[in-house]
Amino acid sequence: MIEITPKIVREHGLSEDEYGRIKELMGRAPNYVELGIFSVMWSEHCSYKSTRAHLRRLPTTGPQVIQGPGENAGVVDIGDGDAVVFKMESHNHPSFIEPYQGAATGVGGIMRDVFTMGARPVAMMNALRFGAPDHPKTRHLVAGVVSGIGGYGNCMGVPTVGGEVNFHAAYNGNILVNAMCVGVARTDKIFKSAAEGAGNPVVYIGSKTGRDGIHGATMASAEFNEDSEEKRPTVQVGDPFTEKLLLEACLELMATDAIIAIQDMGAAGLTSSSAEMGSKGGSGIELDLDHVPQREANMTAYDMMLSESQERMLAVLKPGREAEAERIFKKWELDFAVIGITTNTGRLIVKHKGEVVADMPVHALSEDAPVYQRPFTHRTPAAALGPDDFDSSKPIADSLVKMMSSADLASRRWVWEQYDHSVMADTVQAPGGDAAVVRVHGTNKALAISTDVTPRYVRADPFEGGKQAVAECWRNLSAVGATPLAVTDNLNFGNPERAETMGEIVGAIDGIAAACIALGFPVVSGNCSLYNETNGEPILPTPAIGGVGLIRDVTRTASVALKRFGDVLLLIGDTKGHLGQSIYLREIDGREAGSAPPVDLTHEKRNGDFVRGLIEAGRVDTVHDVSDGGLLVAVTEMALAGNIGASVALPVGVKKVPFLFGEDQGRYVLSVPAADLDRIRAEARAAKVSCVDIGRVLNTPFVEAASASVSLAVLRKGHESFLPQLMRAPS
Amino acid sequence: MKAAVIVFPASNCDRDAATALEYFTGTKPAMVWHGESDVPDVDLIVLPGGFSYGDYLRCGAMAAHSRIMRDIKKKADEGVAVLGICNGFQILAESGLLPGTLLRNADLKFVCRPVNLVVEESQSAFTRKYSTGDHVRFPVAHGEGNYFADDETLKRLEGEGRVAFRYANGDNPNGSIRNIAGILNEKRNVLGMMPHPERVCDAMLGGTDGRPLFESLVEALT
Amino acid sequence: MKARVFVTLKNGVLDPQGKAIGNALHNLGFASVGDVRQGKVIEIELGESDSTRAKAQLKDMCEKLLANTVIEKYEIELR
Amino acid sequence: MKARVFVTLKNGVLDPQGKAIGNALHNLGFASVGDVRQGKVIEIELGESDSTRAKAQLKDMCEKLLANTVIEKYEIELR
Ligand SMILES: Nc1ncnc2c1ncn2[C@@H]1O[C@H](COP(=O)(O)OP(=O)(O)O)[C@@H](O)[C@H]1O
Ligand SMILES: [Mg+2]
Repeated sequence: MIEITPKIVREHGLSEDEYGRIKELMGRAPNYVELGIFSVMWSEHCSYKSTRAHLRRLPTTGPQVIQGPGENAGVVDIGDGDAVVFKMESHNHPSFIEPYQGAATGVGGIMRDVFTMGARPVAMMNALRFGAPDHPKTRHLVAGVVSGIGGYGNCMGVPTVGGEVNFHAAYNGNILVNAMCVGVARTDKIFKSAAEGAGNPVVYIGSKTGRDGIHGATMASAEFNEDSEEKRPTVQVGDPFTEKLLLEACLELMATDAIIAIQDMGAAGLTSSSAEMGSKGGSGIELDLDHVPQREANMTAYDMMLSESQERMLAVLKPGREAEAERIFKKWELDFAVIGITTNTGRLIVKHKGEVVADMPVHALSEDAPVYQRPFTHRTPAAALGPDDFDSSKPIADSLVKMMSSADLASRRWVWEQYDHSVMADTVQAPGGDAAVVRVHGTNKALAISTDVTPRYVRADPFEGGKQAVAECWRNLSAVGATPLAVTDNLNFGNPERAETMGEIVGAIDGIAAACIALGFPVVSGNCSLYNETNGEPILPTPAIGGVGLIRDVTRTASVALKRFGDVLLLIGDTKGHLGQSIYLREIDGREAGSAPPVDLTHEKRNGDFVRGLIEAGRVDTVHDVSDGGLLVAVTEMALAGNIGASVALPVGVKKVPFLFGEDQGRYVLSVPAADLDRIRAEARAAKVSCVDIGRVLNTPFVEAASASVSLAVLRKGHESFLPQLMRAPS
Repeated sequence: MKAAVIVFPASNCDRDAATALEYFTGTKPAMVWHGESDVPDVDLIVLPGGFSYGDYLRCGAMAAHSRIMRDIKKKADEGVAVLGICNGFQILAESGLLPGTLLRNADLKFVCRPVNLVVEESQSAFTRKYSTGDHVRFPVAHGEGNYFADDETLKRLEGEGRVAFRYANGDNPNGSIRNIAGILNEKRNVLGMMPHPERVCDAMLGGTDGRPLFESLVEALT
Repeated sequence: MKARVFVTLKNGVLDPQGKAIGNALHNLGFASVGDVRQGKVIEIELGESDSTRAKAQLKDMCEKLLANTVIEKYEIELR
Repeated sequence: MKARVFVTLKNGVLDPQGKAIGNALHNLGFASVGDVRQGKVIEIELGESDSTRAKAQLKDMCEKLLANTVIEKYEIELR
């Protein structure tokens, strides 16, 4: 037996205090296997020890919510006995070390979280953040991550329908790979992870266990430094072929009533799945590792309990149903083994080669994990720009072309064309619009999905930035005519043991909570990824929000593409000309400065409800929200998508640059037939919604504004060439 | 017209094919597991898209040895119509039912986008509702769709009017030789194609150019 | 017995992957790199002690599955 | 000078391709087939006549590009 020394405790990422607490809970010193089990269960990744106290402030309920946070994924009612099941998760550290496999296994992991609930995955999203485009690692990382996401998702036959890509030097040493999976289930066929009852067989299904990613969960919770790249911890290799079989086999088993509980083996594999199932079910679990299907010889109990081999599930069956389940898994050529039994002792007992190698209270592992009130300081939000504190000397046309071709605004086509976005034959809106729209198979309704966050706003003001992320997501869903239902979040931050970073976390959570409450947009699942920093340089605070909305009649939706010459362009929402933290300021002025644009949640809701109402009534089919880059960028995106020109006329008395490029929140551009103009304006007035006629759809292929005019061809060339050029190997 | 869709491990367009077939025939096609020994008595056998066996080794290679393929070869010889889409095309090529092979896309990347195609041959059960020379737009979604065959094979294919679809000039997504997107066997009862007609049968999903293909089959095989 | 099977594209069949690797090596400054081709190596453990029989079996595997002889050639190595 | 570089997954790293090939060979009736692993072989023409220098260069290529040593190992063969 290996002796537990303070050094071993440290290497397991446990503090002295935590070790003391473990001894107290155990009533004795843990052995090596037990220490390993505690270390992963009490890691930041599994226990949320730095954020748990704050996450409680997020609203998680609502009439539509069937299952909030706490299960593998959130579940929301979408009527007719159908439910949508979704969650977002990060795979940041592994993707930096091995971009293809890191991203691929991230996709595989989040899919398992969704189908373990009984849902068939119907859509995937991915929110990616890379370092500066000219950083020597960036191209390699982008190429690997994108092909890894495609490699896994495409093989699974689940369309990848949208996401985000940002570049910023703050991610040079710590990229972010957040993947979101959305599935559809029947409300009376939702599967949970509580292993209730004693004497029920615990079964292992899927791939064999190898020594993959041992200590992955603790790695995901540790800060990077120069030599972690040298140490290069093992990264798992994904097997989407096996996962596809696992998906089909699980759904086939779920169609029977043999399952009591089921849970995927994600981070911390067998350990966390068994401990969580036991803890939630208020039961105990006894495992005999001799029966675990093993890929390698001489695996120890420690290896097996901590392995993060992919494509595995743990289930508790009703007694006597083993043979039926085994038949299904054999047909799909997957491993199946009864490896344990539930008990009423409340203990996790692990046997190996006839000996008890771990015997610990299940509660101690999950419920009794430490919760920290880490000290935090709120930084003073960045000061607002002065009213004329921007460069107005550059011609509008040049600025527009430059912005449209810039890293954060350029087309993401190079990315999404590597993802199968039309498989399953229900993708109504593919990537490129505000929100993806995916029909619920065999029905006339559809789901809208969007992921959003603007990290530079969150850095300038965590609270406003948190609000803005939720508001933009809600807005993107509204822009396609969907009623926003609920969100999942993926909170990516630096080291929480730094008071300033902790302040960002607290501020962003408060902002998210405020917006979710005001918009009736509860959080039903989420994930935290902390310690995203290298050599003390944290990433931009990046609380990604993934939202899902419902379109009741899929024939009534809107897209960004301009459709008709002669239409009037209407701007919904107030424009003050907020240039702080804008793309204009960064790309044209070369500065990242000023305050984040504030979000007025009352206006936000009013404007969105108004726009959605018009779409639902079948009166408006062309909408784009105004976000990064401001009004003229939004109009240009609409023109490019429809391949029709547009002109923007400045209202009298406004300053050009703030009006055209300010990033005020809560706004939409609508393209409506001129004949409807008066009626819509009257309705807007009645609804107290600002609605201004700002332009026309042209019959010439130009975007015009403030006496500037740029051809669509020029705009398109710049817009479409940024990523292909970046990714082309220098020759 | 009675149809069957073959399901290989990790087929993933099987449901899409079935949905389209049901729409055009009014009845659900038989879903046949690759491990079966016989395809039921049908007029059309569809090998759907996907990643059979993960596309490991070579796409379609392992599926080509599935037990069901023996009966499919026999039925194809007897004249039963066989349609292979995407991975289905790769399986047909690997199993020798169609000549040539599908290599990795020339730019080494998976590609999913609508492409413009030219219907080269309307003289077949699959294409009779199109006219030769029609331009249609189908999506592709594959990493290995780069059709390749030796000169002699190409000469025969072209000489015998067996190139059913070509990518329109300038819109070849994968480097296929002579822009070949879909080919027929000698008896013209087997068609393999990389683009996905089943994904363009519903205006809501971006087009209806795939409908004549299924309508052709219904007309020819009923 | 252990065997290695090499499966490579026939001469004359375009190898974009090899070309891409060649370019990347050039870009990294490896100026002396000429033609690059990429193939597969498949390592097989074989419960067979007779090397003639092993070779025959491996050849059979190549013809049936491991290589697509329309475009690929193979080479067998016993070790 | 010609070189072959073999890049294979490290022992213990899951090799889904090898596993699937092994299963397929079994299903084809090759009962004596045990463990199967798949790797890459990269054939490189090198304008370099000194074999020590060639080896050093190839090693450098492997570390920098040809292998991801997190999960892969490599072997160099001069011919
Ligand atoms: N990683 C990605 N994968 C797939 N689609 C993406 C990805 N990144 C961006 N997109 C798509 O590109 C479009 C533009 O993205 P973005 O500018 O972030 O949209 P918005 O500002 O409306 O949130 C969206 O349709 C989005 O879904
Ligand atoms: Mg938008």
